[in-house]
Amino acid sequence: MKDPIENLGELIGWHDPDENRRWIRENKTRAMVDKRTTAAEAIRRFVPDGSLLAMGGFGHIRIPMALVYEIIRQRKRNLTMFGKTAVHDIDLLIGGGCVSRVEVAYAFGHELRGLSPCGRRAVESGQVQVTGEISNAGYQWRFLAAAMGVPFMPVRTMLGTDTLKHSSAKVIEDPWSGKPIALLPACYPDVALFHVHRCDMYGNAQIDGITVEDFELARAARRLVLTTEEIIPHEEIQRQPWRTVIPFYLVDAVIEVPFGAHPTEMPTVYYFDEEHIAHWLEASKTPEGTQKYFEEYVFGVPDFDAYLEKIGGKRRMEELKRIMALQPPSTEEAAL
Amino acid sequence: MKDPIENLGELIGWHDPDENRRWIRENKTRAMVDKRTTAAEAIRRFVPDGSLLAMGGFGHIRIPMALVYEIIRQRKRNLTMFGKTAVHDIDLLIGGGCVSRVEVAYAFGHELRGLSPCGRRAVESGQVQVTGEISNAGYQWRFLAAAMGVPFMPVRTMLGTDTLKHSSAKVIEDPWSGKPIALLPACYPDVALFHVHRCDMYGNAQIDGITVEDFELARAARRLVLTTEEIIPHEEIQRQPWRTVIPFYLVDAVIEVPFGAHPTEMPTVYYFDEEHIAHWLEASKTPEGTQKYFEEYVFGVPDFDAYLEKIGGKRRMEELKRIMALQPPSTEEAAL
Amino acid sequence: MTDKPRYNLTELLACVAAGLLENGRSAFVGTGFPILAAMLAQRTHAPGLLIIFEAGGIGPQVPALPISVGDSRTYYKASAASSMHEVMSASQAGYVDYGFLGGAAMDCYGNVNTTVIGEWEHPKVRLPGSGGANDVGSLTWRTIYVMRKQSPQTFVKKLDFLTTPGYLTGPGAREAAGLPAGSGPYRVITQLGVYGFDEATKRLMLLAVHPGVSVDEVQAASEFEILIPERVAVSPEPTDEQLRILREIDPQGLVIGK
Amino acid sequence: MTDKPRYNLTELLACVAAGLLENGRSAFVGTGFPILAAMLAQRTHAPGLLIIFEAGGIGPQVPALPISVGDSRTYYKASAASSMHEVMSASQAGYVDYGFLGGAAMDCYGNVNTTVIGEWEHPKVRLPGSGGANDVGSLTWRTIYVMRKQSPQTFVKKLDFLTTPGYLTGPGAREAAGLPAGSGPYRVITQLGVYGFDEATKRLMLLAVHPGVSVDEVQAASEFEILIPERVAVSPEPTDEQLRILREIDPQGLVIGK
Repeated sequence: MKDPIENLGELIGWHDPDENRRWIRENKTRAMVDKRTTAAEAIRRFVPDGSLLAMGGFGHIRIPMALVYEIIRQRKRNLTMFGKTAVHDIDLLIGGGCVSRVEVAYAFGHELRGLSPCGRRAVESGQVQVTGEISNAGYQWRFLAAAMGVPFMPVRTMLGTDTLKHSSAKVIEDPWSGKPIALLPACYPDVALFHVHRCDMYGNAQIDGITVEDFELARAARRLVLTTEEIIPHEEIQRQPWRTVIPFYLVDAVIEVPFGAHPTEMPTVYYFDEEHIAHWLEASKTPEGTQKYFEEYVFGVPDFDAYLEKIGGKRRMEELKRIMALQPPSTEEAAL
Repeated sequence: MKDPIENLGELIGWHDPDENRRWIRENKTRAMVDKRTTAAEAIRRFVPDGSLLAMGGFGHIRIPMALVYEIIRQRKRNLTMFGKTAVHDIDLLIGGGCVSRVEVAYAFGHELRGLSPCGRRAVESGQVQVTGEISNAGYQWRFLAAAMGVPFMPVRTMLGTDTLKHSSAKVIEDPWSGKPIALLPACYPDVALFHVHRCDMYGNAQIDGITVEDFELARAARRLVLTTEEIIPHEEIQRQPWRTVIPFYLVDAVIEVPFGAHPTEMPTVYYFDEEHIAHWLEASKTPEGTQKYFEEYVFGVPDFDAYLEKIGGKRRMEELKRIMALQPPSTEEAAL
Repeated sequence: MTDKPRYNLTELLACVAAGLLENGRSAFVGTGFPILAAMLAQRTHAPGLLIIFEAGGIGPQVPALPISVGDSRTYYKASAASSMHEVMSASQAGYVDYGFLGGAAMDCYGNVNTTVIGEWEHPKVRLPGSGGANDVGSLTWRTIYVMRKQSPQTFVKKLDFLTTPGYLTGPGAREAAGLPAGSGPYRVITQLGVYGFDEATKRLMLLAVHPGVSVDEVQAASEFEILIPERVAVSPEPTDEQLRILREIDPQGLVIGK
Repeated sequence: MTDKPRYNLTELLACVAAGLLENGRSAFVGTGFPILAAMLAQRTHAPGLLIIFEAGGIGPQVPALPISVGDSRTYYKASAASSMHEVMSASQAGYVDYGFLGGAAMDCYGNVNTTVIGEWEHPKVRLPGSGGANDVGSLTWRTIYVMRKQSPQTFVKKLDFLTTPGYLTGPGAREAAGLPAGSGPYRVITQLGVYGFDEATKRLMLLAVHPGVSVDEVQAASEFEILIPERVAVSPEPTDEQLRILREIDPQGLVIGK
């Protein structure tokens, strides 16, 4: 097995490491500059039509929903999405007509909540094309390779399966053990969108709870847009610099959006809004319902604040905070 | 370039990933059990003669000195050491006759403080053998491969140099770019010794400040012994589980040793003891001086507490804490 | 008017699954049924079972059943809230003993499809894909499958798509493909019984039927031939103690039903 | 009785080195001279220079000169206190613009030895080895060398050991070896002058002599031939402002001397 065995999946997101180094050198500033902006401006600037897009968080956890809604509002088109357990985000973006291609580790489903009517309709009708298959750890390690600036990462997963066959991996012989090993190509999304617990105006960011794939993805993406529950003074970052998960030079834009992950979970802060997720799953059963949902929650509101008012405002968010904290509903709410 | 180009360094610390998986399965418990013990017992059990040994920390930072002294006290022999910027630790261990082989990223020097008289004498006389060369990042990534359970890590460093030629790396053609790339073999030390800021009795450990290579090394080593400034209740770990750098199942022994890094630095807690380091550098200029140093500070004291008394006890440690905190000496000391 | 039965199918399967987990070992669990089974094991014979979630939660004291594998309840009072890199690497390195998976269809070697029904290029039904399943099935020592709808449509001769590796084409095939030696599917639990894999052929083999199920029913609910050994056990019924604990873990009946 | 000179060699070299660093760029610095030069650059023309230490400190407000590259002062009030994996990966990915290195000996292509004097198998003098030097010299865009003892023993025709890559054997050799394209040694600062590398041959070329140094002295202090262009500049003397800042950064004279 001297020649690598190639597989059939389309290679997306890979760059020659030298080419990407040059891009990083020319396009990413190392200066600490104020990167605060608005969701509308960040999406306009960093998510052109046709982008290769990845989201921070995982499934229904810590998803940058304010940015997802803004992409739909700006009617972005022909995005390719990395389906790294992409659930609510990709479902809405497909429903909004923004996504035309997806590489799939996990998509078109809502975990325990069932399959995605909207995403499935799109992929089964051919409206959305699947470029290839991969696994969750496979993505994780494609991002790791990119974060490290190497062309590939050796892994022992996916071997022997159709998942591998429909991936962009190659298989070589490990020159030490003589055993076959899969090489996954580095993956550099054009842009990644994150929602974090707190960061300073330069982008130095802290995340509470699991980081899932975010450490590596933040370093793999060419552009990185952060929404944050809170912008904190740089001095807070300096006090415990070992809490910084994302250093500022990776970050292109910072937007303060309290409750910016709604209806997904913000770990330790607020829980899933199951009612709203269920509402989407019901509405998205038909194209008409999908359209109506967007009219109400995206096109019908100027921004995320107005959306929050619509879904129940401060009272609803306080309720989701209490569920997160494993507390009973307030007496006031219980009385309603 | 279909066949990998092999280099001349001796391959040490590598295992076939399947063989190491089997070892992990059979030898590492996943149960949360009380792992508290003494330095003497941990070294007796986990550092047999001939072990492949690596230290946590870096240079003169966060070095598990209580364990280093204990290795010398127990007159361990024929250890092979991973010289991952090994400075004070390896110098003493060579002086103590414990180390006979070393793979070198950085050794035989004390950074700004100059070269190591003791280490250089040993290597130039042939008493200590260099098995091969590597770089700091090279070690980092050898440990990363082991931590990930893969046989090698691709890297773009060391290429074209004698450092590579005297390493255990191989060079292949990247199957995507067609460019040469170095593969570093995974490195699994038999045992790694760490000093951490705090951990619980099961081994769940937190580190303040930079982790240097410790995240990966902790996961690469087959056995992991922790000394800690403080043993904390498990509840403290549970309160912020994202602060856990080392989860318990990696850990084989836990020993509470306040000031256990002296005379090296414990970040945020106490600074280098420059006087003591200078004393060693002076003493170790001759074999006689080296022996005298060990008689006084290792063989002449029963344990680390007695050593601490000898180097100035609580007053000296308070002074080193003040230097760390960038405070002037206390008026009491200033008056001395 | 009939009496309410003492236990339902989910409760039975949870007790069977829990019984497979050893004390002092570790398990990758997902949301729903697997976490229920793992928590039952912890509260009975395996208090030292280490629960790990693929998104990074390690050793939580789960306060309420989590909805997603990244849910903050998966690292509530945990030993570590880490990352996918951390736990997948630990699994690849050999630290994870058991993994729980489900699937839309399985073949006689324990290979599983969760990607498409029909052709990959033109799917009749598009399923979510591997997610972490391929990783769990590739990297943990022993994979336990739970498939509640065993039938000739789910136990199939040929998979439309091989998402997650079982024993691939038989003995030695996993190792030949480069998968970790000595790993693979361990048990399959369905609504009818419990299966293992024959050492010599790596084919699915019946180990036990659930109370009231016949061997004929088992074979009838499969397109491929299931190996039937001489002696087939019967799954033990849940004890009252087990049922009490299950209802403590899931008081709202989210998984076990109401 | 002579007047004390206005500045010493270290101060001159620090000013020369600082002048090479651009605002809005990043630099791997070590302890001692490099951090002094980088801090001077930050306090003069390059306030937006990002300082990174190879052990993990990113963007510190260094309160006092650190003694070791892992010293807690290397991440005092930093943007991040990370790991070697983090910063070395960032460098490999192209985020680190400058790196400072020293060396025991250099050849005409900027290759450097810090491993052994004599044969590797039987060293006359064993030096510490690469440490992070090979990584910095391989992965950063532009490496700056500071060698205070230029002589025919340190500027040599043939290295005893090639620890850290310069341009290897000449044009295209780095890329042919697999090193990152477009990277390599940028400047060499010695007690005599400042050197760059000729674009066509990748050989060491004199750019400037320090005040009072002649071109002949430069060539005499090298075993290999140094390329001498038509026009050779003279390094500017430190300004009073630069000297004031240097003494603020190093009030005890740890690096600049007393």
